[in-house]
Amino acid sequence: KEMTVRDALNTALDEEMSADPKVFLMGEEVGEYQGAYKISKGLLDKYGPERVIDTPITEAGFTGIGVGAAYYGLRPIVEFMTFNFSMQAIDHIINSAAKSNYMSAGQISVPIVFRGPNGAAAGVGAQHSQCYAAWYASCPGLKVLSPYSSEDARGLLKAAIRDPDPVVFLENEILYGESFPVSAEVLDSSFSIPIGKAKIERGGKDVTITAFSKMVGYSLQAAEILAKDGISAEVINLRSIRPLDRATINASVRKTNRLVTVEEGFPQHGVGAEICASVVEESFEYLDAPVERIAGADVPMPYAPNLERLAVPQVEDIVRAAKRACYRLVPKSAAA
Amino acid sequence: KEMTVRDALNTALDEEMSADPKVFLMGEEVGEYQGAYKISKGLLDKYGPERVIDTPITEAGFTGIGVGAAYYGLRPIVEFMTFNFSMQAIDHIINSAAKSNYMSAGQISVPIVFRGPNGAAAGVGAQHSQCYAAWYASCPGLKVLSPYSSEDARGLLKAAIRDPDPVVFLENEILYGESFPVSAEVLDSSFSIPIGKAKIERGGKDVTITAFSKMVGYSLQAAEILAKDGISAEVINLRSIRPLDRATINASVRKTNRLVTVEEGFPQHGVGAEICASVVEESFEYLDAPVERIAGADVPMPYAPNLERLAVPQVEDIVRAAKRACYRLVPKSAAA
Amino acid sequence: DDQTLLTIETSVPFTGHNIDPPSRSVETTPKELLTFFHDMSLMRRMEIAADSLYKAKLIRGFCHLYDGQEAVSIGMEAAITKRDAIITAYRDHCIFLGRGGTLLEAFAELMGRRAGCSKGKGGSMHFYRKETNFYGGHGIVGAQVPLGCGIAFGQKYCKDETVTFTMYGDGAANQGQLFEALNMSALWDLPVILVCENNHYGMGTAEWRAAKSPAYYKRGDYVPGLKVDGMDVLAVKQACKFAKEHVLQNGPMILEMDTYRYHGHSMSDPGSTYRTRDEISGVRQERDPIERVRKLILSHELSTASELKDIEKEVRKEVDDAIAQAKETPMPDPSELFTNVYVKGLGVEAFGADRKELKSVLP
Amino acid sequence: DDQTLLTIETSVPFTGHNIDPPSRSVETTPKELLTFFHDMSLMRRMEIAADSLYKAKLIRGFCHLYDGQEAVSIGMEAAITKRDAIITAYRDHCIFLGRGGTLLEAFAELMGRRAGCSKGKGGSMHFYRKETNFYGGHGIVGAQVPLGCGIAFGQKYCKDETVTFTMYGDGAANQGQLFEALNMSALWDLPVILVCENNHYGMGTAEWRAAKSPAYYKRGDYVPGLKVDGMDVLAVKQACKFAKEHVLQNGPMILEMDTYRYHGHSMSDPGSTYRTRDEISGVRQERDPIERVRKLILSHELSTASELKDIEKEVRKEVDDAIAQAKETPMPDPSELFTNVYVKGLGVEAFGADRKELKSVLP
Ligand SMILES: Cc1ncc(C[n+]2csc(CCOP(=O)(O)OP(=O)(O)O)c2C)c(N)n1
Ligand SMILES: Cc1ncc(C[n+]2csc(CCOP(=O)(O)OP(=O)(O)O)c2C)c(N)n1
Ligand SMILES: [Mg+2]
Ligand SMILES: [Mg+2]
Repeated sequence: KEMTVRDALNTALDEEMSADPKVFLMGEEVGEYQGAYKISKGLLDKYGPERVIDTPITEAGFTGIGVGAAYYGLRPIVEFMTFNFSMQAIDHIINSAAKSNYMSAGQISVPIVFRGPNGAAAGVGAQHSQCYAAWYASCPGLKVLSPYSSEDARGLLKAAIRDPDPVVFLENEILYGESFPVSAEVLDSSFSIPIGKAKIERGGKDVTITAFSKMVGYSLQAAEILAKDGISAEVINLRSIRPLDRATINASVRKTNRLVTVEEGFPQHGVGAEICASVVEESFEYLDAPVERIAGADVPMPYAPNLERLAVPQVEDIVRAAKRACYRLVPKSAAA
Repeated sequence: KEMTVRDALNTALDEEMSADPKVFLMGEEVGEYQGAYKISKGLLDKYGPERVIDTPITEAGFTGIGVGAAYYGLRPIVEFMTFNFSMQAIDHIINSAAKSNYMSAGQISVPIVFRGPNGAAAGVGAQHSQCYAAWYASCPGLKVLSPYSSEDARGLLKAAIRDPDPVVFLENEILYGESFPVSAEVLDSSFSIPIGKAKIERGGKDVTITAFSKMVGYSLQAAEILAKDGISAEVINLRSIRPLDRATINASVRKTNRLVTVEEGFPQHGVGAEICASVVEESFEYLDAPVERIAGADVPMPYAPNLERLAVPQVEDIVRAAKRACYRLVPKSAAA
Repeated sequence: DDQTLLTIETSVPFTGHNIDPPSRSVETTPKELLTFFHDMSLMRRMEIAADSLYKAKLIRGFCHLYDGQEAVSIGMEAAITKRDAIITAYRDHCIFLGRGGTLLEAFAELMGRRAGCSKGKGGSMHFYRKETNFYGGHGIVGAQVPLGCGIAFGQKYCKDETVTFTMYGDGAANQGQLFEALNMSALWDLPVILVCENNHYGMGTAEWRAAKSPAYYKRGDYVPGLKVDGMDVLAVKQACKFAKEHVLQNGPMILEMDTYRYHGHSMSDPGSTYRTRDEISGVRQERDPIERVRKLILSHELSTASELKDIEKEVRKEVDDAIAQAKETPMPDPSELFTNVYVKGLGVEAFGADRKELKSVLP
Repeated sequence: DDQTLLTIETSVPFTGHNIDPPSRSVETTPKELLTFFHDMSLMRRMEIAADSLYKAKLIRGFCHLYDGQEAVSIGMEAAITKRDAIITAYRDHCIFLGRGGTLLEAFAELMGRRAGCSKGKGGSMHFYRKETNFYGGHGIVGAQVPLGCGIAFGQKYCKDETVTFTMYGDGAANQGQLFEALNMSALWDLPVILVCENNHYGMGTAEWRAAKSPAYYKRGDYVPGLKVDGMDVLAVKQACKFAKEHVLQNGPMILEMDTYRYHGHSMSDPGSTYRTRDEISGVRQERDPIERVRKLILSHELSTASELKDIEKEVRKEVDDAIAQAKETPMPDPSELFTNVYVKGLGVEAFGADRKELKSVLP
């Protein structure tokens, strides 16, 4: 059976709302409009306006209200129309949500989920294309998840809603419409995926490729191509950026001795940098080649399609980097 | 001659305001109160309320106003009482300031400085102690500076004010009162330090230590101690986090073959991770030991002095890490 | 004669808050009315063409159309000079045109071409025209309001005797940063006019569902405001003239423009789930800003119906020609990926997705 | 008898905005007045002791004292139950006490001890007492306002028939998120009372320099508000009772408490550069909340001057004892560095500054 990521998210929301009356959804256009990207389709009809709450376009205010409701013991799901707009509310995510349990020595827990599309969509320009994975995942007190497939989307969202801590849940607009096979287990309402564990999407022995969200699909495509060239790539779907599954990553690199990190966000202080540091710290002696880092270009996102294509990782970038890691290609230094 | 960092910043502001009538200062308590940390002392008297502007406690609003004034061609200096409060305004720093020149293909430049104390002070708890170096420096379009000494403070602040791009200028409250020797050249009103260049504070041949802000002082102390043990440490004061002076760092590591990164911020996706990645990318074959990363503990900042001390890097942490890098100590794995 | 003074009543009176509203009698000339007709028709046509180009996949991403709201831009421009500044949100194509931008620059930008007003790097939401003080084109709801107050800060600082119009929607009117910026603008007497284009919906949310008090002209509470028929270009002109004079002397003012968008919020929104087709066609029939001017011109016999039709034909051709031309223009050179990140790139390297393959020294 | 009903006029009338204010006649009892006297004296003494401890370097970082403002906390508590919720900013020691916290927990927290109300991990700005619905203790100006509205959202969602008081200063009153939260609270009829403690300064900035309209009880514009003498504990009680009833039926309300802080903003502020010593001593002499209650007690002959002095002596001893006790309590165990980062730590490792030396598995 196949399911789109959109339906995976929608059914996860539906089932968790049905299982726990304390779960509610708030955000812009989540109700009558059925969600800007239709993730919350049908939920208003089913759960009513007390639990599916359309907000004004006031992120700081409604995020603060969501966090306050979580202080009180509810389990809010706050949708950002895109995570770009979470910057207006980031103080509440960091200072009001992430740090409260610690500052209060456990008195004020914050069971809340912040979710919405993150990173680059298509042709939406510099202000609507940023990836926030590295920022949020730098902050202790938060958990940061980023699903790739429908299985991920269902299992991780359910886990996030049930989790007693604040979770930042980073979706991808372009994946919403993609279909993935799903097992009966995945479709079961009890299904969930443990937070903090990466998934090996494809086993391999020559080079490890880490990725999250849309880049997992690109990495799998790259692995296909590499296989034709006789390179066996292991593709790790991170699923969780914080906690980061350092054990799985290091175990893989200790086997393959080569690492390519892939992400759509800006490179500096990115997820790839952290993974590189982690492997250098824990598995230095196993590394047979420099770690290769594929990331969004170090520029604001341009609109023109030809420039945009240059600004985000492509499958061939991953292939090329993996070949370099396997010493099957010498790095060229071309200027644009 | 000696000068405190406070006076270095104050004189830099004063001289640049006197040199260019388009430069003005705005922020909370910068005027009549003379600055929460007295950095702007005397400026209101000298330049009047048109150029030294006390704002209400409304960071999003006044930052937006500052950026708008920069669009118009003024050269605002926006003071955040601490950078923790810049989260309320971060959308303007990123989306309105950093990206405008790019989105407008060069029409709308944004010559603005965002400055104030960043990172941990003493005993101010979790909401007032965060380091924003890694976040801001991940964003193309921004330049991010972090001075250590009075020379840095003067030279970099003057460079920031004169620079045509948005600059995030991260000071440190604890350093404000520290005195440093300053040369006649540094005291000259024409003095400035090129943005993007690191400074080798102390030459050495056995291990490279990178640091910024207060941690430069700690690293220099660590280097003293290491010297007694016969280890010659090279201490690099980064000065600029974006652009990051990858050339100076890599050249040093190619010489010492060992690297310790030091910062007060959270470790994950931090400045240390980026430096590690940069060295692995560019100088992998020169590295004789795993890169050692010293950073703030991966927890919100606790208040109690004994916990706080555990949460920020100490000189002995740097010494220990350097010794490990030099294989003069085997890592122990103690649990807290 | 083209320049004869005509005096025309606005459709409805202005409603003032903390201020006596201006007179309903607005002065105009035959020439001005004909220009209004031409310019609004051109805007209308441009947006309809953008809709088609989007459907033909020549425009991508978000695309927010302005048809229905033309009188706001045109009336405002008639009251001010290009030394005054304007800033707006993402619904910016026509504001750009009103500021003197060309159809070619607009369409080329929408298609991501080098000839675009932002060289193809900005896209639909990020048009600018600094030379006539148009400061964009902003994608973050509400952010342009403090930015606009900041431009006004600059105007006052430089003693330029000009003002800034900062435009935002009814949805944006609830944003906290608006209240913050308004407070400071009032404290510091900034020459800024907050223009709330109340088209009654923020995406799919009717104003009353998003605002406890949808009286946006009272939003500042202590700041004077005026409610204006935003479908009546002469009312808009009168209000903007009045506001400009006021704010130069007294600090900020709010103008709430009662207007309407015919299209959905953006191209992905059919625009008909949260409002009725009757509502839309009712506005079209009774309040359309172009039809109002057509009627004025005809009733004052300044031109004939067929002459107006000719103008519309001509406008259509202007638009078609611009599109044809835009289609011929090249994409940006790949090297543009790395330009304009900074004004002063300090000679550092910037990286593409594969940093070992694609990098550039920033100039 | 302790429980005799007394009816007392408030010092000044309430001023209402969009609402008829409650009566100036407040009911109280001898017992209540004596309790007010004791509790406010205890708060006063606690803060003065905190000042000394700070100077003795036993308290570090920021420390914001509440002396002068005691009537707000005490009057509010007299009107509500511990099932109602309170949230405030960093000036939180006395709010914590008012909610039933102990002196020992307060002083131990200030000294960073394990026995502190946040086990020494929060510090002066981060006191909480969840069991009596005190939600902190927040360091970011204005942030507690939406948070408090969210708690009220929870109360309404759970049909608990309780309310939330969300307290903020005159400086915070300009924050945009307040307007955002108020709009939603009004749209959704949340049972929340915004309590603006107007002590007339935000750090060193006088209210009129920070707010074009310092009528904070009108801040919501469309939301009803009441201006209250915050130095009169009975007026505060009356207003809070009135507000609680109102908001349970009708949604949010604003109470502006006209009050005063005797100390500087925090310990680094002498508090005398931006206001005159005369101003401070004038308030002390004419409006002090404790002295007002003392006078009431004496004029109604509910107690003698020397009995009240005895209470003050006793209070002083309570405070001294608590401090002595707090000093004896241990620092947090180093392992606490890694507790409470998460409720559910998932068994992952967290790291100290030297990650190879200090790490812990999160429970
Ligand atoms: C901070 C922020 N939140 C959400 C969005 C998504 N968004 C774009 S336009 C819009 C509706 C705005 O409505 P309004 O202000 O009335 O302007 P209109 O589109 O009607 O011109 C929304 C929710 C955004 N761009 N920025
Ligand atoms: C967002 C933010 N900006 C600035 C500060 C620094 N700060 C702390 S308290 C304060 C003054 C607040 O004044 P007011 O709201 O009147 O409260 P009061 O201290 O008088 O009780 C300032 C500027 C902060 N903590 N948070
Ligand atoms: Mg609208
Ligand atoms: Mg105050």
